[in-house]
Amino acid sequence: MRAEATAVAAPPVALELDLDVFDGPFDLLVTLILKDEIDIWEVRVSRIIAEYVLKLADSGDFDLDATSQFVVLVAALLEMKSRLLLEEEVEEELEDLDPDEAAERLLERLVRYSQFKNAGGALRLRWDAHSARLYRSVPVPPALLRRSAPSGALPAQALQEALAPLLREPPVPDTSHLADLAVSLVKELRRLRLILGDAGQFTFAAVAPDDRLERAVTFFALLELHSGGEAVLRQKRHLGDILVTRVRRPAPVAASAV
Amino acid sequence: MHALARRLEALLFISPRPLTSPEMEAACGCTTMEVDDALAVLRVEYAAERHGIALRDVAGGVTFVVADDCSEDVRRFTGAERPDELSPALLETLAVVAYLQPVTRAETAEVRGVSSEWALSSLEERGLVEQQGRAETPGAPILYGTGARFLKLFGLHSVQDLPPLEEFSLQAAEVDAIRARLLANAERRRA
Amino acid sequence: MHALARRLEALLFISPRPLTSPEMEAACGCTTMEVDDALAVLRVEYAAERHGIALRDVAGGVTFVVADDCSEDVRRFTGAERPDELSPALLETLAVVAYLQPVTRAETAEVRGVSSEWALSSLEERGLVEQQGRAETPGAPILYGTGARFLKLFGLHSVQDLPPLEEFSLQAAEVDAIRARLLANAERRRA
Repeated sequence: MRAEATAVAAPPVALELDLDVFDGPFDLLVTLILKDEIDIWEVRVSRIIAEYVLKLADSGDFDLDATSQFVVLVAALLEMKSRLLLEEEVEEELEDLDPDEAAERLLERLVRYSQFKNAGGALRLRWDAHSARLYRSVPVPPALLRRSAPSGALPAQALQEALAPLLREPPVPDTSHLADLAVSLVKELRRLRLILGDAGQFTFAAVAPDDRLERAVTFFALLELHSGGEAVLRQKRHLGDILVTRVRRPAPVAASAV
Repeated sequence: MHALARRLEALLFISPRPLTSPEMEAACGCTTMEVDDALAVLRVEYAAERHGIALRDVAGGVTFVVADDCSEDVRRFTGAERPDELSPALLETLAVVAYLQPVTRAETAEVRGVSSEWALSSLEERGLVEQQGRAETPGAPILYGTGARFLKLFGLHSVQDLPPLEEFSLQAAEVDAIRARLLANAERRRA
Repeated sequence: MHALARRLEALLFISPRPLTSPEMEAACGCTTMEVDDALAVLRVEYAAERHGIALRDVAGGVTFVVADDCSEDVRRFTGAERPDELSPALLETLAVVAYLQPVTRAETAEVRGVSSEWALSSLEERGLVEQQGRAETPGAPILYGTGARFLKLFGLHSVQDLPPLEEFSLQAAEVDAIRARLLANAERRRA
C-alpha cells in the first residue's frame, strides 16, 4: 500500500469507464496505463460503483449484459487491488522476482494479450461482412441416398443418457459457508481488538491464520478496524506485510465540552 | 437474369420444400403476373441439360431438383456420407426432441437452459429432426419431431421404443410428466 | 455447360456442406485437373449478379450461397435471423482459440487474464468453438478449436487464412509507454 490503506484511498481520480470496451483485467490495465496515465493504486472502486449505480438509476432500464460486464470489471479491479494488499503468496510465481523482472513479465503478458484483443476486433469486421450469408441446409432427398447410414448405427441408449442429467433435480446450493463467514468475522474482530488492546500494534503476518478463507476474514476484520477508526494500516511496500497500529481516541473531555 | 428472377432463384434454392405462387408473391412483394414472368425466365435458364439442377413443378409448387442425368454422381457422394458424430450438445437436443415431440424451439431452449437454434438447424440439416407443422399458440411456432432417418440411425421401430426414462415409460400421458419435470428442473437451475 | 460442370453443380447443390476437391473427384470419378476446369466453368456461370446464388470458397471447400443482394428476401421468407452479435469478450476469446488451437481453457484464461469458462461455453453453444479431444497433460484438460461453422460465419477457407497474429501487435511506442509506466511503478514499490 502506497498511501495509508487503500480503503482511505488517494484523492478521487476522474475516470470515465466505457464499460462496453473492457473485457478483463488485462484490457483494463492496458487502457489505464496507455490512455489515462493513471495508476491502478489510485483508482477508487467504491466511486466507480457509485457512479455506475447512479448511471443505472438515471437510465431507468436495466441491461443485464452491461451490468454483468460491469460486475466482472469491478471484480477484476478488486482482484488487482487485493493482490497489492495481500501478501505475496497470492502470486507465488512472482514472489522471487524483483520488481523490474515482475514488470517485464507483466509487460510480456500485456503485449501478448493485446494481439488477441486486436485480432478479436479484426474478427468483428469479418463477422459483419460474412455472418449474414445464407447457406443451403436441406437434407439430401431419400431418393438420392443410395446407401444411407446402417440401421442402428448409434445406440438409442445414448439418447436416454443425454436427457437423464436434465431430469435430475439440481442440488440445493450449499450456503453454509456464508453463515460461517458472518459468525467468524465478528469473532475475528473481537480477537483482533483484544490483541490490539494488549499490544498496541501487530502485523498481519503475525495474526493471520493459515487457511486462505480465514485469512480473507482476518483481512476483512482489519478493514473493519480501519474504517471504524480503531486502527491505522501501513505497508512498507506492495505485497509486503501490513502493520496495524491502535488509534488513541480523543479524550472524552472534548466531547462533554460541546 | 433480371432482378426478380434472381431473387426467386435464391428463394427456391434455400427452401426445403416446393414453393407455391402465393408464397413467392408474398416473399418478393410482387404480383402473380410478375412472379409468373420471373418463373418463365428461370424455366428458360434451367431448361433441360443446361444445368445440373432443374426446376420441377410438384404438388402445387415449384422446386429445384438434381437433374436426372446427374443423380448417379450424387448417389456416389451421398452413399459415402456417414452419419457424423453428434456432439454432446446435439445429442442432448436430439434427446429433448425425441422424447418430447412435437416440441417448439422455445420449449427446447427452455428445457436445456440455452438457446438451441443452432443445434436444431444442425439436426435438421442432418435429416434427424424435421418440422412437423406449427403449434396452435400465439406466433404459431414451428413444431419439431424426429423422422424415419432418426429411427433408422438409432435402430428403432417407433419412438415408443425409446429407452424409458427412469420411472417414465413412454406413453403419451407420461410425455407431459417428463416435460413438466424437465421444465421444473430448468427453472430451479436458473434460480 | 459441359457435362462435368453440370454434374459438379448438382453435387454442390445437394451437399449440406462445402465440398473439397478430393470429394468432388471421388464423386465424379475424375482427376484434379478435370475438377478444376469444371469449377472454372461454374465460376464463370455464377459470376457476380448473373444468378441469385453464388459460389464461395469457404470452410475447406466450395459451396453455393444465396447472393448477398438477394438474402434480404430470403430471410424475410424463411424467418431466419442473423446469428446473434458477438460481444467483444466473445470475439477476443474466439481469437485466442482460433490462433492457438488446440488450446485448453486454462491457457485461454492465462492469455486473457480472466476466467474464460463462460465465454468458451457460450462459443461452444453457438457452434463456433468445439471440443477437440483432451491434452495429454495432468488432468487431461479439454482441448478447444474452431470448426466449419466458424469458417463459414467468418468467410474463411481455413484458419491459415487468418492474418498473422503479428499484424495485431501493439505499436512500439505503446509498448514503450507501458514499459515505462510499469517500471516506474516497480521503482516506487522498491522505495
